Amino acid sequence: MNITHDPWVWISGLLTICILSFLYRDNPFYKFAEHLFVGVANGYFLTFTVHRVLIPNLFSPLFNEGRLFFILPFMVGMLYVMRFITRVSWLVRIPIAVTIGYYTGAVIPATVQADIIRQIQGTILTPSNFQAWNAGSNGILWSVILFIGVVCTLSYFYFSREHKGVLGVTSRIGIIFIMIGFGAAFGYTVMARVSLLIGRFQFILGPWLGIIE
Amino acid sequence: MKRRFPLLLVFIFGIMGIIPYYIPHAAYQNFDNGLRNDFLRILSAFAIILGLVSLMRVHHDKIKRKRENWQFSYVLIIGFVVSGIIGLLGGVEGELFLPTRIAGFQFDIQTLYLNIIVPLGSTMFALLAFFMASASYRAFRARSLESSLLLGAAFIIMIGVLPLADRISTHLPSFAQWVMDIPNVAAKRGITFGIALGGIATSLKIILGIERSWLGGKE
Amino acid sequence: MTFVILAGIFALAPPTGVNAYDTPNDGGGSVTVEWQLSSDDAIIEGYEIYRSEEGKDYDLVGFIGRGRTRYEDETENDIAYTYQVAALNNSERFFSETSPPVMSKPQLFDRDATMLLIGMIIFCAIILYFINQARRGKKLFIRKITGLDAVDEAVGRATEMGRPILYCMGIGLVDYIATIASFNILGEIAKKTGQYETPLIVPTSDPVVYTVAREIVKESYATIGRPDLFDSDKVYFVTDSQFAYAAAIDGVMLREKPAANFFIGYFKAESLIMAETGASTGAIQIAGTDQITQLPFFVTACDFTLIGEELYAASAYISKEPLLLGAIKGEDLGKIVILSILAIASVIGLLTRFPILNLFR
Amino acid sequence: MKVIEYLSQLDRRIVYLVLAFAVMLPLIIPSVQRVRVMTPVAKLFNAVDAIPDDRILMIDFDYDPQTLPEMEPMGIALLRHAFQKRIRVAALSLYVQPLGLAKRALDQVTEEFNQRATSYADSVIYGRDYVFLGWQPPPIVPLLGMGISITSVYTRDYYGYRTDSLPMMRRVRNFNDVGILVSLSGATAPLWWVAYSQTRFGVAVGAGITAVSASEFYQYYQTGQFSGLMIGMKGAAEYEELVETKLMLVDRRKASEALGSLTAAHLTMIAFIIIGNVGYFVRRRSRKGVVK
Repeated sequence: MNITHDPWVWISGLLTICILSFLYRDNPFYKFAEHLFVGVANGYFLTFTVHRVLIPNLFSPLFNEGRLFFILPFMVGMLYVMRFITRVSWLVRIPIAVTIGYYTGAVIPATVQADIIRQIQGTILTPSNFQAWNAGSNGILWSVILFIGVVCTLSYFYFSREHKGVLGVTSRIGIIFIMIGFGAAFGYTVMARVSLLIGRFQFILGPWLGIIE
Repeated sequence: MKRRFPLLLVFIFGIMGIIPYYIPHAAYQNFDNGLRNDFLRILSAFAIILGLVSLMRVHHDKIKRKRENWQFSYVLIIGFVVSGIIGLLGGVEGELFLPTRIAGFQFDIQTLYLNIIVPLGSTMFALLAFFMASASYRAFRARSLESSLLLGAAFIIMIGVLPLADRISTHLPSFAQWVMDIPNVAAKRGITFGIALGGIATSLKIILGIERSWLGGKE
Repeated sequence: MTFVILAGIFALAPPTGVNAYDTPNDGGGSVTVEWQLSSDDAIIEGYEIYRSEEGKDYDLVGFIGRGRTRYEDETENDIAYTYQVAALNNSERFFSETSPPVMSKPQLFDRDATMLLIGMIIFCAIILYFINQARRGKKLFIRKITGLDAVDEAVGRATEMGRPILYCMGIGLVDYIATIASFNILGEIAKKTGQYETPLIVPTSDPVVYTVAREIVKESYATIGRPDLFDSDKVYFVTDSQFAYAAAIDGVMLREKPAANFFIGYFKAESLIMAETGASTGAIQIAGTDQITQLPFFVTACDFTLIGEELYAASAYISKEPLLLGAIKGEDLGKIVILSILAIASVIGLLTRFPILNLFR
Repeated sequence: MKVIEYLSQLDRRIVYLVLAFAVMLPLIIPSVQRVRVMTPVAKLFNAVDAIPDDRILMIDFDYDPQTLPEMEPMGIALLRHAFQKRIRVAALSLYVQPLGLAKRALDQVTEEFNQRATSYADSVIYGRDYVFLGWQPPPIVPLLGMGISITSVYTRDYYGYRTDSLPMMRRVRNFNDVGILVSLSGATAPLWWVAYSQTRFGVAVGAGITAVSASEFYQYYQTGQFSGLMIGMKGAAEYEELVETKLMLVDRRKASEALGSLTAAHLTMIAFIIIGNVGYFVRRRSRKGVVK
């Protein structure tokens, strides 16, 4: 049990306990730790934004290399500051429009390709998809179950007709697939949350208290 | 003017976001790359700086008005200012002029990161294991066919993932893998189609100026 | 070339069938060189690529390991190049014949992206058609979402027991789709609770969301002719910290003992903390979110859950707002198009030799 | 009946203590856990292993302290695999918070290799064997920009050097020079690499993800959009197993060490759910009994 003498490890340990104290109930130690986290995390954010984004990609091209083109992005960027001047605060919409516009445009083809076209490709009943499971003849059965599952799940989220008759049956099957999917997500989420706790105990028992090496 | 010009901009840049997928010509690709690297990047950096400024204003305001928990806003602002100075004047690697080591005690930005941000961030989420345990015990009930199916599939995965599963039966891990590969993919793919179509609808409404909530404000 | 003949005694086989062509669907400036492996591929180090510019002599432009049959060479556009590929074995080279001359050119349209363009046009057209229908006031039918019956039942039960209702909108910001959908449902519940004077508690985790929620509750009470019911300390901003907000909601559940809890909006990991305490107080719980990772917990801890799109459909059904209805109808038709593509492509894929999957590359 | 009554009314803090012990004991008394490697991890390992020598492995370190215990072992196992096979590595992040952890993983593994190295040739040199490109916002800049020119996106690397001055970057221009990009993320970053970079430039993408979002990623693995998948601490342990058995590289395996605790914790969770449900059904039947 050789407890560490490194002051920083002690600071980490005490901050860990401050957060764990929330288990008892919300208390000043937890609030202190949480606000410190937001403060230091944003200090870190500011450091890299200035040193690795603004200086190398705006200030040095503009001021050291004298490339006057960069006055344009500099000016449009400064429009964000107008938000604090009520009379011209609408100017902040210009940089926002440019950012939202380009991103919203780039999302559409990306979504159509990755979330629709390729997903359709993975569901089509065809011999090469059967072999893709490399489970021999079972591959046909797996592909058919997958096909039915996708069709029924889609029918569950169909809102233009009452869920009666055929649509009633398919949406009943659909909800079964959805629940199995949620169960799988639930099982894996338990694993994820528990792993985080194991990681914290590996720190407390290891580097801090020296119980395990 | 205050609304029409931004809506025109969002339309133009929306189209400019779509085109590069279809025009591989080097001239246009370099223009598109330049637009992102020299324009969007700098706007994003400014937005980050402004976001930090307004966060500090919110907490400064909270202190002035003595709202609930205002004392902890001091912790936040001091934490931000001290780590900001150490980072800006000390440099990413402690290479700038501000000394970041006094008699063996180092406090450059990376040390602050490893010993303040890491323990706080990871413990915050380690709490969830405890909440998961008490929720499993007090709230997760097989109250209907649906939730029973859900809990059943969860058990298969939770056991199938463990090395222990091999000892129970060699088929258990592959059955857990099967549950992930077939029924889970079918369900999540069906849901993804819906979300993808919803995403396209939202994007179109923004680009064509039908959805204007991002403009904010009345006039 | 002379030393190749001297080494004829144990000469290795050069690569064969060398071909060079402008790399398709690119911005120009690139030629693809292809060849068949040399029959001694296993023992050579790799292949050297030689290029001659308009008849001048050859110089080395690239090297690639053995077993590889393709190399993309960086070139200037509109200059004629010819290529030779040499098998390299500890500083001995065995040259192939020269390839036909080739020039690299940029292409204006990427043919690989044709299906992507068609797909994008189809789905955008469908959605725009319905949004226009909705904006022109055409009547659009959506079925009643089963979740909304559960809402009525929960409000009724709370009224019977004379206990308040808790409405929690999660930690989303005002422009999140799930938060916007939750505003519509809040308005509907406020109208219902107003009729029976059942108290409605709405703690929020964002100042802007708070201001909008307050207006909605005030407006709902006004539309049912009971503006006096609005009580400003029932709709309030708590904190924007994720876990502190969940702890505060737990406090409300344990102190006020609401008969029905609603968790409708944007939720992350904190959903677990609130759903658990709510379940332990025995209240009816109804949840609704589009955050897939949180849905499993809501399904097992709550009596009814609106899953993903059902939340959007419920808010459209209630608000009858044309744009929401238009989008949902458009997405429904989009689903039918996807289903029919799946059916037709599967029929082709099963019954014919046509490589249907290449269409969806 | 008394036992079930008592068992189903335990106070929340007792539940916390039971879980805490279930996790701590296997850490203090470690037991060797045999790890069986499943296909998604094997495919990722083979995809990284097959990177030709004229291409590099690009690692997107996008996990932050919140998912550190699941993801850091993945990053370390990947780096050990690459350096052992002399595959050159370019590291980057789409967000700023993961930077400190990416640096920690890179420093740890280069230290491990340089301690064992006997000459300049087989040690791991910055600029020659790996580069750390750092972070550039917004994510769409690296996602699409690296298809045209990596050095135009990352003009300066994490340490502030000009990237076009680094020896390794002279022969690495864009995604065509990347064998596979493995994105280690606690959120949706891998999906962006598939939706934007793979759609536009066809780069091969692998993913290491937190188990929370595992179920949403399998559909992209089934279509082959992901060349391989590591899921949570178990996926990390599987990759560690392959690095040890396939590359004969024996080092500390943090994820595998935790499997004992993972087993104990999962069994505890299942017990809680069962006890909770038994208590629920017993109470419900007794309440019905009273009504009748």
